[in-house]
Amino acid sequence: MLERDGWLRDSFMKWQGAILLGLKWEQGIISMNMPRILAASTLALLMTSVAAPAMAQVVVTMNTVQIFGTIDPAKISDYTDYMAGVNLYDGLVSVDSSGSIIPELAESWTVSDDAKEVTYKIRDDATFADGSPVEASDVVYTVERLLRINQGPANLFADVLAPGSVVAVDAKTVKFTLSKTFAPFLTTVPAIFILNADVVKEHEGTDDAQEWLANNVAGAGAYSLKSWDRGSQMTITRNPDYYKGFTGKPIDEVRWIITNDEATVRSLAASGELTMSSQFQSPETYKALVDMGRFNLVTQDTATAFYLKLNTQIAPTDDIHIRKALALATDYQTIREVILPGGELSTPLPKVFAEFHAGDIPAPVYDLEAAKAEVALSKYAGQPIPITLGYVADTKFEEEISLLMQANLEQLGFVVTQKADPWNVITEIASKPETTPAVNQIFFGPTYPSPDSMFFTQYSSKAAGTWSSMEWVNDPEIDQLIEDARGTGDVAKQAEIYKTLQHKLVDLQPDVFLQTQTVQHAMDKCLTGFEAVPMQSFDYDFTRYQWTC
Amino acid sequence: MTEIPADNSPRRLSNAYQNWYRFSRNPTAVIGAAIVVIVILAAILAPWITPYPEHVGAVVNFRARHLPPSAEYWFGTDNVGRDIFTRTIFGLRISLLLALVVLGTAVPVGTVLGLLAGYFGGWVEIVIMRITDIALAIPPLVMALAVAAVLSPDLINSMLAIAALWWTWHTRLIYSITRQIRTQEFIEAAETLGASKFHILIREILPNCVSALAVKTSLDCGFVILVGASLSFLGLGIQPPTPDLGTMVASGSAFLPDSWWESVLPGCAILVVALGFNLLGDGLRDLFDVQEVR
Amino acid sequence: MSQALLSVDNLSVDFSTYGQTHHVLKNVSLDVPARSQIALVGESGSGKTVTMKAIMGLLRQPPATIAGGRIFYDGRDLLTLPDKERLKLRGTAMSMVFQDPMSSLNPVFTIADQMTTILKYADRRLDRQRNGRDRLARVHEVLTQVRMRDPERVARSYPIMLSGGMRQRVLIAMALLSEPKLLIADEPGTALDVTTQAQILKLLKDLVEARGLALLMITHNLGVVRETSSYVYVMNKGQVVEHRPTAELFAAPREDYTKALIAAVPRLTGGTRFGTAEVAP
Amino acid sequence: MEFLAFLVRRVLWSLLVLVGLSIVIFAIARIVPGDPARMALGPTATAEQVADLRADLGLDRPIVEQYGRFIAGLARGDLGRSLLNERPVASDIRDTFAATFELVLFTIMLAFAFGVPLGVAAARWKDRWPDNLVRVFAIFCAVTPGFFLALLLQILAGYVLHILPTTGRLPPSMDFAADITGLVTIDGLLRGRLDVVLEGLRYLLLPSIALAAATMGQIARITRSSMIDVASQDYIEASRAFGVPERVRVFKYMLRPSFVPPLTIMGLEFASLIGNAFVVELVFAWPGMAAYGIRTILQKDLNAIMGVVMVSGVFFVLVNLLIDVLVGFVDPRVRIRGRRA
Repeated sequence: MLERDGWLRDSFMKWQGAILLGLKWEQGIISMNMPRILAASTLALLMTSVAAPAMAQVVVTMNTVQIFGTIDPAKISDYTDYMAGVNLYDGLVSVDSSGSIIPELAESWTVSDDAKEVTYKIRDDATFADGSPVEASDVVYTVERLLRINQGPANLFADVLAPGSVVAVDAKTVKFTLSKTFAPFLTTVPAIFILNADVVKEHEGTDDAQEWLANNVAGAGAYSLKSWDRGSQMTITRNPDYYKGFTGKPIDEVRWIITNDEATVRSLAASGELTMSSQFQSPETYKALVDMGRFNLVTQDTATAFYLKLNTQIAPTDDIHIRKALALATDYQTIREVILPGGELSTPLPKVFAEFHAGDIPAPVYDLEAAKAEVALSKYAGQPIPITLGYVADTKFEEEISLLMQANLEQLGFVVTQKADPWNVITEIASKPETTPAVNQIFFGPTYPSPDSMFFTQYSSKAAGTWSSMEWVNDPEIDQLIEDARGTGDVAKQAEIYKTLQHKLVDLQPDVFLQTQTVQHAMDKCLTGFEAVPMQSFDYDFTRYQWTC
Repeated sequence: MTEIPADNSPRRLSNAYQNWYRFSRNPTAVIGAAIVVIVILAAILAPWITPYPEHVGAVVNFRARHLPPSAEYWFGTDNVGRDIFTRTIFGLRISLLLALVVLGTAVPVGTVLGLLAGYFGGWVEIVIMRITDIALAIPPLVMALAVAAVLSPDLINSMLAIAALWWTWHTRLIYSITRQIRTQEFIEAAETLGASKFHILIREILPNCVSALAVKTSLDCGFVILVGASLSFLGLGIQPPTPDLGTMVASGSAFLPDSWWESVLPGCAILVVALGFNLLGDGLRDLFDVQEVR
Repeated sequence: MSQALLSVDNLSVDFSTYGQTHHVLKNVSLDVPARSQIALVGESGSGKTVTMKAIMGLLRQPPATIAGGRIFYDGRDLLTLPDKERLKLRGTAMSMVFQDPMSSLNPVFTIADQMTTILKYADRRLDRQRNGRDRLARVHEVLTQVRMRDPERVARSYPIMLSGGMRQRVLIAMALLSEPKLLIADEPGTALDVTTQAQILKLLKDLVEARGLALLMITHNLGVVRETSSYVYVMNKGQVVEHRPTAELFAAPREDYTKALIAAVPRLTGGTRFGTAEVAP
Repeated sequence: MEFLAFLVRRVLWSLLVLVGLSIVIFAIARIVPGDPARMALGPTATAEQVADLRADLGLDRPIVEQYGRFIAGLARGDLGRSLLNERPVASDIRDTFAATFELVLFTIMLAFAFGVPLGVAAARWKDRWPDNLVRVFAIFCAVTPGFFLALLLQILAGYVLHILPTTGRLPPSMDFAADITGLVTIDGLLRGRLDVVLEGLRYLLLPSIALAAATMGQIARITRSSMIDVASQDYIEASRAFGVPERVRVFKYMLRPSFVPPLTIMGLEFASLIGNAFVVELVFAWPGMAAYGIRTILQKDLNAIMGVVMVSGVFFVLVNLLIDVLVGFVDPRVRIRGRRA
C-alpha cells in the first residue's frame, strides 16, 4: 500500500537505456504461450457478433429521446406517452394528417344542433385485445375514471364533462352531454383511450387500478405491450386479431430504444439495429444516417410552432418596444437554414390551419437597425439592459439559437445571461411570472386538432402558469375572443375571430414567431407511412405504416 | 518554550538547496511541475495568449462551424464557429478554480480534524473518524449530483458538495501521521516541558505533516479536476457561453466521430492537467519520501 | 585442504553500484572439515554475510560478481557446477539456519505448508519419490527432532501463532528437512532474549553433534563462538584477518581487531568499545 | 474465533455507517428549497392537492418522525415512491441495479485480471523496461477521465474499427429477459443460451474497460510496490535458500501477501468506482442504476435520488465487508489477531 519508490522517477531516465538495450525481455517467469493464445482467441470471439440478423417478422426499431412516463390512459400527457398510448389503445375516433376526425372504435357520430350533445355509435365488430366486445359501458367507465383521477387528458374536459354526463344509450351507443357549448370538443375525443372495463375492474383495488394500469394494458389497440424497461426500451407486438385488421405488410413489432445521445443513434444505425430515428436528431446525425445508404430523410411540415416566448410581466420584455426589438434582432434565416430546418411562421397559428390562418400578416424580418430604433423608443433606452435567455439544457440547436440571439442582442446593448434548464425545471419556473425568464425557447403543438388548442393554452389567462403560457399575456380582450370562438359552432365565424386574434397577438408581440417545426425522420427505405398529424404523437400510430420490401 | 534563534537558518538554506537539487534530478517531478506551471500561467494569461479571446463569449460564426484544426484554428472550431483552442485555455480557469475552492476548503478542515483526532484520541477520535467512514461510503460524484439536483445545478453547489466529502481523505492522512508522531520522544519531551496542546499541535506535529499534505494535495488537485470535469460532462457545469472543459467534451461528443476535435482536444486538456498534478505529486512523494500517501 | 567438506579458496567478490566497484571480499579462504564446528566472526559489513551467500549461491549477480577464487563442496567446485547440479545441493546437502525468526517465515502460510513445499522441491531436485502424506510425516519428524512438544499442532500453525523461540526452532527444522551434511547458521537467535538464545544454541550444538553434521556458525558475537565452535575465522573489511582454534584465539588474540572484538564481548550493560570501528560502505 | 469477532465487529460497524449515511441523505433531502410535493404535482396542481400529497408523504410531520418513517421504510426495503411517475423507487432500483452490478463485477474482474499481472511483471522486472511501461501506463489510466476514455473507446471500437457494440446491454433484436439473477451473462449460462452470453460479454467489454482503467492502474501500482516490498522480506530470501523455485516464490510466496494492499485499496476506491459508473453508463447507454440515478437527479425526483445514494452507500459498505472477509482469508494475521495489519 505504501508506494515508497519513485514510481515514475527512473522511468524516463531508464527509458532511453531500455531502447538502446534493444528491449531485451528477460526469460519469462512462466510460459506465456498458452494464456496468450487463449486470450487471443477469446478476443476474436468477442469481436464477432453472434446476433442473427435474419428475421421473419417485420420489426421496427426506433429511438426516442424521453422515457415513457406512463401508459395509463388517465395519466398520459406528453408526446412520448401518447406514442405508446396510441398504439396500445384505441379511441372512439382518431385524427388524420389533415387534422380531420376519423372513425376508430366508433363508426359514426351525431352532434345536436346546439353542439351540446354528441352521440357515438360503436362498431359492431369492435373488440378488445382479449376478444371481448367493446361496449358503451366501457366508454362510460373510461370517462368516469378519467374524471376521477383528474390527471393527463382530463384537463381537456374539465369544464365540459361532469360525472354522469356520459351515458350508455344501448350496448353500442354512447352519448356525451356537455355542460356548455364547446366547439373544439369533437377534436378532443381522440385523447380518450377506451379501457376494457371488465378487466380493469378486476384489478381496481383501492386506487382505481392505477398501479395495475401503470404496467399493464387493457384496451382495443392494434398492439400489445411485450416488454418495458423504463430507462431503456419498450417493445410492443401486433395483435393479429385486431378488429380493424391490417392491410399490406404490417409492422409486427415496434421497439423503442430510449436515448438522446447522437452517437448512440448513429452506432445503432451503423450496426443495422435502427429502422427509424426520432425526430430530434442533429443535422449531422441525419446526414450520417442518410450517407449509410439505407435511410431516407423524411421531412414534413407540422402544426407545431417554435416560439421565443417573451415574459410580458418582467423587465425588460414588459416593454412592447423591447419585444419588437427582439423580434427584429432574430436572424430567422440563419436559424432556419443552418441551425434547425423549419417552415415560415408569421402568426401564432401555423399555416396548417389553413381556414383560420391570417394570411395577410407578413413574415417577420431580421433588421438590426430597426431593432436599434425600437430599443431607443423603449423605457430602457440608453442603458445596459439585462436580459435572460432560457432554453432546454442539452438541446444543441437551442443552445446555438441562444448564442446567436446573444451575439445579436449584445450589439443592441443588452447584457445577456444564458439559462439552460432541464425540462422539468422549466415546467417549474414557468409557474410564476417572477421565475419565468424574459425569453424562452418553446415548441408548442396542438394537443387536439383545433386552433383553440393553440390559442387557449398559450394565451388565455385561464390557462396561465404553465410552460406553454410563459408569455403571461393576461389580456381580457384576448380571453374574450378565445371564449367567443369556443362558444360558436359556426366555422366561418370562428375563422373571423381567430384572424382577429392573430392580428392582435402579432401587434402585442408576446412571442418571436421563429418558425413552424419541420419534422425529420431518418427512415429505412423499406418503411413508409409517416404523415405528420396535428395532435400529440398520433403520427406514430404504427397501423398507418407499411413495410414495402 | 522560546525559539532557538539563528542556528536554524543556514541549515534551512542548505536544506532548500538540497531539496531543489534532488527535485531537479527527478524527471517525474520536473515534468509534472512544468506542466502545472504552464497550465496555471496559461489560465492566468489566457486573454493575452489566445488567438480569439472574444470567443469565450457569445460569438457565432456559422460559416466557420465544425472546422478541423488548422493554422488559423489550432484545435478547430465548434458548432457555432468558435475557436476551441481559445476556449480550452480559458476552460482551464474553471478547472483550476474548482480545485482551488475544493481543496482550499477540504485541506484546512481535513487537517485540523485529523490533528485533533490523532492527538487527542478518545471520543474526539471516535467521532471524527467515524464521520470520515460514513463520508467515504458516498461517491463524491454522486453526492455532488444529488446536492446539485436538490439545490440548483451549478458549479458552486457541486464544488461545495465535493468539498464536503473530500476533507475525509486529508483527515485520514493527517490522523495516521499524528498517531505515529504522538508517541515519539520529542512530543513527550515537549509535553514534559509543559508546552500547551495548541503549541504541540501547531509547532511540533503540523510541520511533520506538511510534506505529506503537499503530496496529497498535489495528487488531489488532479483528481478534483477529474471529478469536476465529470460533473460538467453530466451537465452540472457552468452556464454557457463560459467555456468549461467537461461541458466542451460533452457538447462536442454529439459531433463524433466526424468533428472529433470538438470533444477529443478539450478532453486531452483535462488529461494533461490531471497528469501534471499527478506527476508532480508522485515526484514530491519521492522527494520527501512520504510513504503514507498513496 | 581438499579433505574438507567445504573449502573456500581465495574467493573475491566485487559489488558494482552506480558505476562504482567495491571489492567486498578479498581472497577469502576457509575450510570446514566434515563433522567440525567452525565459526566465522566479524562485525556487520565485514563480509561474513557475503561469504555465506556466495557459498549458498544466493548472491544476486548483478550487482555482485565473483572476481576470483573457488568454492569446493565435497571436492566439486560449486562455481563451475551447472546451475542444475548446484540447485541439487542448495537447501539439501548444504542448508541454512536463518537469523531472524520473526521475519524469515512467510506469515500467510502454515508451517506445514512452507516445510512441505521446501521438501517437495528438494525431492524433485533429487529425484526422490515421496507423496504428500510422507512429506508431512517427515515434517512432523523433524519438528520432533527440534524438541517441539506438539509437532502436529505446530505444523498446522501460522507463524504468528508461535513464540520467537519456537519459530527459531522451526527454522532449524527447515534446515534439517533434507538431512544436510553441512549446516550454515546465520547468527541464530540474535533476535531472541538471552535465555532463549542459549537454549537454541544448545539445541543446535546437540543436533549437530548427534547427527555428525558440519556447522559453519556465522556471528558477530564471540560469546557464541566460544560456545559453539572449535575453530574460528575472524573477518574484517572483506578479509580473513586471523584464524585459529577457538581456545587459542581467546587465550592470545594476535590481531588488534580481534582484541577489540574480544574486549567488546560480555558487556551486560550494553554498548561496546567498538563503536568506532569502520564500516564498509 | 477472533476472526468471527472481528467480522461481527465489522458488521456492527457497517450498520453504524449505514445509519450515519441515512442521516446524511435524509438531511440532504430535507434542505431542498421549495416543496417536494409541489415539485411532484407540477404547477397546475391546486393548493389542496399539494396539501394532500404533503400529508401523504408525511411532510407535515415533525422532522424526527419523518426520519423514523424513512428508516422504517428502509428496513422494509421501501424507498418510497418516485415523485414523478409514482412507481416504487425500490422496484426501479432493483430493475436497474442488476445491470450496474454486472458491469461493476466485470470491471473489478478486469481490473484485477490485468492490474495484478501488470504489477507483478513490473515488480519482477523492476526498473527495467516492463516496469517503466507499466508505470507510465498506470499513471495514464489513473488520470484519464472516465467519460473521456469512454468516448475514445466508443470512437475507436465503434466507429473506426466497427468491432464492438457501443450502446446498451444486448442487441435490441435479441429476445432475452435476464429474469433469474438479472445478470445477462449469468442468466444466459443458466438458460444455456451461449449466444446471449457471448453477446452480453461483447456489450460489456467497452464500458467495463472504460470503468476499469483507473482502478486497474491503481491496482497495478499498488501490487508492484507491495510485491517489491515483499520481495525484500527475509522469508522470500529464505525460501530461495531452501531451493524453492522462482515460479513458486513469485506466484505463491510473494503474490499472496502482496494481495492485501490492492484489496484494501479496492475497498477504499470503490466509492469512486461507483461514481465513475454514473458517467460510463451514460456514455454507453447502459441501463443501470447509475443511468437511472442521473435521470432522476436531473428530474429532481427526490425519493429516487435518496434511494440511489443510499443504495450506492450500501453497496460500498457491503463490498468493504466482503473485502474484509477476503483479506482475512488471504492473510491469517488478520484472521488471528482480529484486526487489519
